Amino acid sequence: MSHEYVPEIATDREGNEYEVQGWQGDFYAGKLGFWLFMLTEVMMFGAMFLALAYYNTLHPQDFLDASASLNRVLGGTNTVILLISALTMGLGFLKMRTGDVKGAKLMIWATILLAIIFLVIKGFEWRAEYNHGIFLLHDQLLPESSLPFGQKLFFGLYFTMTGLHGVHIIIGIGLMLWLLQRINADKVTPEHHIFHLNIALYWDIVHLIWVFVFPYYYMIGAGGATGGH
Amino acid sequence: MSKTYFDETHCAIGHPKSTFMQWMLTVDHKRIGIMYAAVMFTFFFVAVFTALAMRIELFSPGGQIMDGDTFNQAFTLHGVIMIFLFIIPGIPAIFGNIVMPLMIGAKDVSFPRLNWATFWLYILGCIIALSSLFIGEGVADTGWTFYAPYSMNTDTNVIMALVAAFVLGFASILTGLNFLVTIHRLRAPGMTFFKMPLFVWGIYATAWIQLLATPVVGITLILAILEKYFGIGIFDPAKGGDPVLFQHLFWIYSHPAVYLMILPAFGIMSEIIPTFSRKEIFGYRTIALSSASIAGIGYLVWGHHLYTSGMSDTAKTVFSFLTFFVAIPTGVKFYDWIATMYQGKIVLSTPMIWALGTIITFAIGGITGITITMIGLDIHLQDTYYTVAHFHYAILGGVVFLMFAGMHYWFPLITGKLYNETQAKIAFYLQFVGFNLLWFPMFIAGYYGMPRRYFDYLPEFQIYHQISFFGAIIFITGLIYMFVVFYKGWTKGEASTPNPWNATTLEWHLPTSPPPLENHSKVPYVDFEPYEYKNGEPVVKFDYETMRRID
Amino acid sequence: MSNTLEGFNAGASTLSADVDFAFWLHIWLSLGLFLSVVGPMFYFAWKYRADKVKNEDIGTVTHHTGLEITWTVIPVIIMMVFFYYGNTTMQMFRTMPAESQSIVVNVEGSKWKWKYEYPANASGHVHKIGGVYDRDKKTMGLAALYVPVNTNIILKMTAPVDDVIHSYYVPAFRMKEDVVPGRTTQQWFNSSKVGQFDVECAEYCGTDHSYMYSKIVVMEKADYEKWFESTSGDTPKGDFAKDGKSLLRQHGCKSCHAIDTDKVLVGPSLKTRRLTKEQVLDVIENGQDKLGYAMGAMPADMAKGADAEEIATYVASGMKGTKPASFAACSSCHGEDGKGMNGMSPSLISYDKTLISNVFKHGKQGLIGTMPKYLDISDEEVAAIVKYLNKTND
Amino acid sequence: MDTKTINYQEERKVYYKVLVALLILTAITFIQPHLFMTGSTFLAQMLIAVVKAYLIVMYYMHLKGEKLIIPMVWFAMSLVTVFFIIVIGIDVANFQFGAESHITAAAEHSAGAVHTTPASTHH
Ligand code: HEA
Ligand code: HEA
Ligand code: HEC
Ligand code: CUA
Ligand SMILES: [Cu+2]
Repeated sequence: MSHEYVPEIATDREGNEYEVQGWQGDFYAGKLGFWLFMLTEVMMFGAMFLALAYYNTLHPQDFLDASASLNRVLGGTNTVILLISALTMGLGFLKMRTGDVKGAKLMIWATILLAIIFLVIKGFEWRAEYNHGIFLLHDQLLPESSLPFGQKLFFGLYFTMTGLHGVHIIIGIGLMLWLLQRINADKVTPEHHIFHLNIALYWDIVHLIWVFVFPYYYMIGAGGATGGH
Repeated sequence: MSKTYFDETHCAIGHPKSTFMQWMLTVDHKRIGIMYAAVMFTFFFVAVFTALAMRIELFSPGGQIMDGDTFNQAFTLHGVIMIFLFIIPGIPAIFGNIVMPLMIGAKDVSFPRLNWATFWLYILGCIIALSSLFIGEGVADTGWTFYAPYSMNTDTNVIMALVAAFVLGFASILTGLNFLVTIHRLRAPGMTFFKMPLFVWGIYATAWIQLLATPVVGITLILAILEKYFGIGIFDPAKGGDPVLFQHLFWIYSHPAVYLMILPAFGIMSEIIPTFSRKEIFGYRTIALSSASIAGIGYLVWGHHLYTSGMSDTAKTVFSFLTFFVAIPTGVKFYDWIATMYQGKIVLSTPMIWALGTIITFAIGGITGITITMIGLDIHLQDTYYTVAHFHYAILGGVVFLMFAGMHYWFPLITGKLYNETQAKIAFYLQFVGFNLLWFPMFIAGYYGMPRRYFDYLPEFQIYHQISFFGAIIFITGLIYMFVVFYKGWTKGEASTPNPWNATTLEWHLPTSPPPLENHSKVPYVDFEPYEYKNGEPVVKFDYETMRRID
Repeated sequence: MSNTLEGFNAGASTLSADVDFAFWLHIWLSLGLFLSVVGPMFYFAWKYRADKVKNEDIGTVTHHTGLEITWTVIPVIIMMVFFYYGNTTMQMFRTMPAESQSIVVNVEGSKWKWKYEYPANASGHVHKIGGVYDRDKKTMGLAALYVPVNTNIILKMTAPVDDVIHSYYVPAFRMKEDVVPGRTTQQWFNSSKVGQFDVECAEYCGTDHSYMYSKIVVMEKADYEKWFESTSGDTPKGDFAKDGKSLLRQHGCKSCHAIDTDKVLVGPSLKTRRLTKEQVLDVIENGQDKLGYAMGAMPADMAKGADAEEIATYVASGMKGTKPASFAACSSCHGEDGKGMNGMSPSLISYDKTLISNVFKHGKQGLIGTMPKYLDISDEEVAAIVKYLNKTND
Repeated sequence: MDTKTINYQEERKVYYKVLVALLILTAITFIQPHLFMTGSTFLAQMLIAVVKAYLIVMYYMHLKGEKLIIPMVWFAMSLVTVFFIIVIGIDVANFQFGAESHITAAAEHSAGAVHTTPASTHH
């Protein structure tokens, strides 16, 4: 397909000329489109938070109890890791725009590394919970267990939402690898960096989701709430 | 004659030689639109067939041609295909693709390759939906609403249907996204928002619904799948889950979805009425803004599907109150259309009689919607045939009828041919009469307490079902005849000029009919209102070579 | 006992008349709105048809603020009237009477049957009844919800947690509420009429959704009391006679004969011709083809046995008792049978003697019109009117 | 975004400043339950999250100054908010017949918790 942008001119009755926006190489359209896409992510996670708040309203105390039993140290570490990865991502993009392609690549690698660490920590956390008998289709979360409804729902949603967030992280890693490949192929350059911008935006929204997931799951029960189960 | 978009195309990958591959890989918005039409219309007939089977089954009490379980699968298949495969993507995917870029003077949509990928995502969704027919226990039997916990308990292939709906939802999101960006970025110079044709307004409002409501149902379906496989508990009462939450999440999308269907259809109406009244539309701004406010209010009224679900009474009151306010902008539109006809010169061509017929049928559909949003009445009428008749009047008598109006209206533009007017009108009258015969008796049956999704019924209701059956036969005869007329028109019809209706909007100012590959030979400058008529003639005229105004 | 839609009629419960009133009010107002759109449409399409309008005469109006405000404000007002009626009827349904003044029955809906559990009676016995609709015999048998007339009944409804959603729908009472696993929902009614009423499941629940029927049997208070205090598991037996009107519908007579009007459908209106019971029975059983109706003949064997008897009595009585002369004044507003004229005026069916004489004394200010006072009406006349109203109350 | 006019040092400074702010906010997240608003940890936590989100969206995602996109984001946000108000504030808050319902039954270990009145949430 060859669609180089041929600048077009529209002419009105008086002969005044107006530049026409073509769809080819429309940087702003790329950005706008990606923002709109991110709004759909907002709605998706919004709906899940809605479900969470729904049961929270029905079982406030159970939610506090369940929250208190999560591992805040690991959760907090992961928060900081994502924070830093957002920085590396941002700096990478900044470097790309200023022409430092090599630095940009380095930053992307750093981000990938941080993402992997995040996943590993998450894995440890899930494993510990599994050992406590808390896991989907397992022990405490089965219908016949005596864990209160509120806690069952809390953990059910906890695995769902952190799981889906994890899926986003994995997709993000894939996208970053693809980005590196495109940079190497000279398809993404300091002059033509919309792809890089959008992946940076994607990574930020992944981070953004965690900014809400973290306090809702790990912190609400951190106060004087009586211990877990 | 110069080349049209049938002769050449751009492709997503490479430059294939064979015509077939050129169609498969095309990124041209007009070709993609036509492919959507072809596919949708095929599925459409599958759904019509299941509908007919249901009507035969309901001809008299007791089993006729199928058993209860098959009937349950039949209405699910009918509902799922009609809603997810046909009517939700319908008008945006077909006419939004074909004419919207033409109307704003663009060469294509903002992301043509995404458009192509979206089409194939849609096909993928269709394949998944249909393959559920043959895999495992057969197609889902949950109804198109997939209510938990039934959808969690049944043995049929619900997962496939859910995945299909999710994929189709994604296709819908991407279409909306593409159109939003297109409308924001690619309008011809000079065309402000209030100089856009009203169909574009309809598509714009719709695109916002596609973008912001669809993800909610997407995630709901994902949650349902996770519930079924991993027992996360949120819809399972045994683990404390609340089935009513599912209904909330489902209708948060599915109510806006009904406006997603009707808004572009209203857009078609707003194109046809001024064109065949040879007169500028009455209240352009109110019509444009009412589309936006219907979309906006439409987000806040989903609860009127939950009046008897056990939702709190306060919420019922709030939802009922809000729902009435959708009727106001809709009513304003209707009055504006009628006022457009005042002192016009009304040409009763086929698109126009379809549009006027729809004013009657949709008004009935809308007004009976008002009946069931009065809570006390809905307590009686919810899940009866009154509701079923309401939404068939709204969907079939509103959206599908207007889609047909659009098909007649843009037929010369798309194919470059004319159909036979007399025959097309006969097809209209058959369908109009058949339709009313088919659905009006159902209001009465519903009022007397005929519940929906009933495979067998009490003998009192027989008479209504029988009238309905004959209506269905007449309707489907007219439907098939209409397609025959189209087919004959396309293959043997007279060639059409670029502007056979004397219309004003930009899609009729093309050098050839059908349009060439990259649309207008040059992008026009738009310093005029969309529907300017003077003494029955379009005011704005272009030199089709340079696209400069010559009036 | 076949299962059929017994008496879809106002007056069966205290709330249904209000629902019908709201419905018809809505229909009439909406008809006005509908005509305000469709009327001008036809008129303009005819008046300004292409061959009658010269190009120069085409109008150019594109705005008219006054008009636009009118067609926004008037519908808003009408919508608020609808909201008011919709909401108040809902409030009546949803405002549960005090449990101390009602009978509370637990209802369980499961695939695909309804079960009822009563509170313990004086001797500590708990009635548990209900069961499956017999598809072959087309009967509910005796498994029904038995309740006394003129009493508040609260239904506390639920479904087992591993079941699905159902919905308890009683068309004759205009009421319905979903039965949700894991939740308890409630609804209530108070029937003013002895008889049987169908219960349908109105939320799709799988294979036998369309056979998930039940029945509500409304009995005299004394009969109910007697059964309730008994300790046997038996359900009450008795004659809950079906009325002629529903039988007419059930046997398909109404598809050929008008009953309330003089219209000729396929056959003659049953209202105009007065035949004796025997004559009607004869026609029903043997058919008839002597009056020369073009559309066909009256088929034989339309109904048999007790049903045929009942129909014959009903038809022979002209579908109602004799109308007291004094009712003529009422019928101009409330209709021939006092059921109200489609929302123009309320149905009088559920009114008893005290209520009616009270209204005669004071008159009444309604939403649409005014009920005048009738001071010189005698007690006997009132009694006759009430009797007549109750006769038509079927 | 015009490539020519960017000032690398300036922009990098912004990134670091925001990072520091976010780290501080994260730290506050941890000490908040012991320090302030202990009566409504939930509310405090969400407020902090909103501030963090604001920083990320405005600076990391460069939303600042986007005339067209900001209203779109607002629109989506307010929709989500409205869904919350309606579903949580109006429906669940008035949950009907909770006392009799199975799904709101109090399990033994969490006895004492008030299950049907949301007013007592989060402390
Ligand atoms: C295209 C689709 C479409 C459209 C446009 C509508 C439009 C409306 N619908 Fe409908 N509806 C459906 C499709 C649609 N609906 C479907 C598919 C279902 C069932 C789903 C299922 O359960 O399977 C449903 C169900 C449904 C219910 C739930 C019924 C139940 O299950 O109990 C309700 C209740 O309030 C409702 C109300 C309305 C209202 C108030 C409108 C309003 O928008 C109507 C506004 C229009 C008018 C009012 C007419 C035009 C105006 C005039 C003529 C002017 C003058 C009139 C007035 C001012 C009143 N609809
Ligand atoms: C788009 C929506 C749509 C359309 C057009 C129809 C059309 C028809 N429907 Fe459908 N129906 C639904 C959506 C629709 N239905 C839904 C959502 C349900 C609820 C399901 C559930 O309970 O879960 C339902 C339920 C439903 C029932 C109730 C089942 C029950 O509750 O027991 C019945 C019963 O007869 C029925 C019959 C029919 C009939 C006879 C038609 C006929 O009018 C069919 C004839 C078809 C047409 C006239 C369409 C013509 C259009 C084209 C040919 C398109 C051309 C295409 C292109 C150009 C691309 N439908
Ligand atoms: C198929 C249509 C049809 C149905 C169903 C039907 N009828 Fe008729 N009925 C007729 C016709 C036609 C006539 C006139 C016969 C004649 O020409 O004598 C008639 C005549 C009658 C008459 C005699 C009227 C007279 O003035 O002599 C009675 C009584 C009657 N029907 C009662 C019933 C009842 C009761 C039922 C239901 C159990 C019923 N009909 C069902 C078509 C029908
Ligand atoms: Cu039970 Cu339908
Ligand atoms: Cu709706």
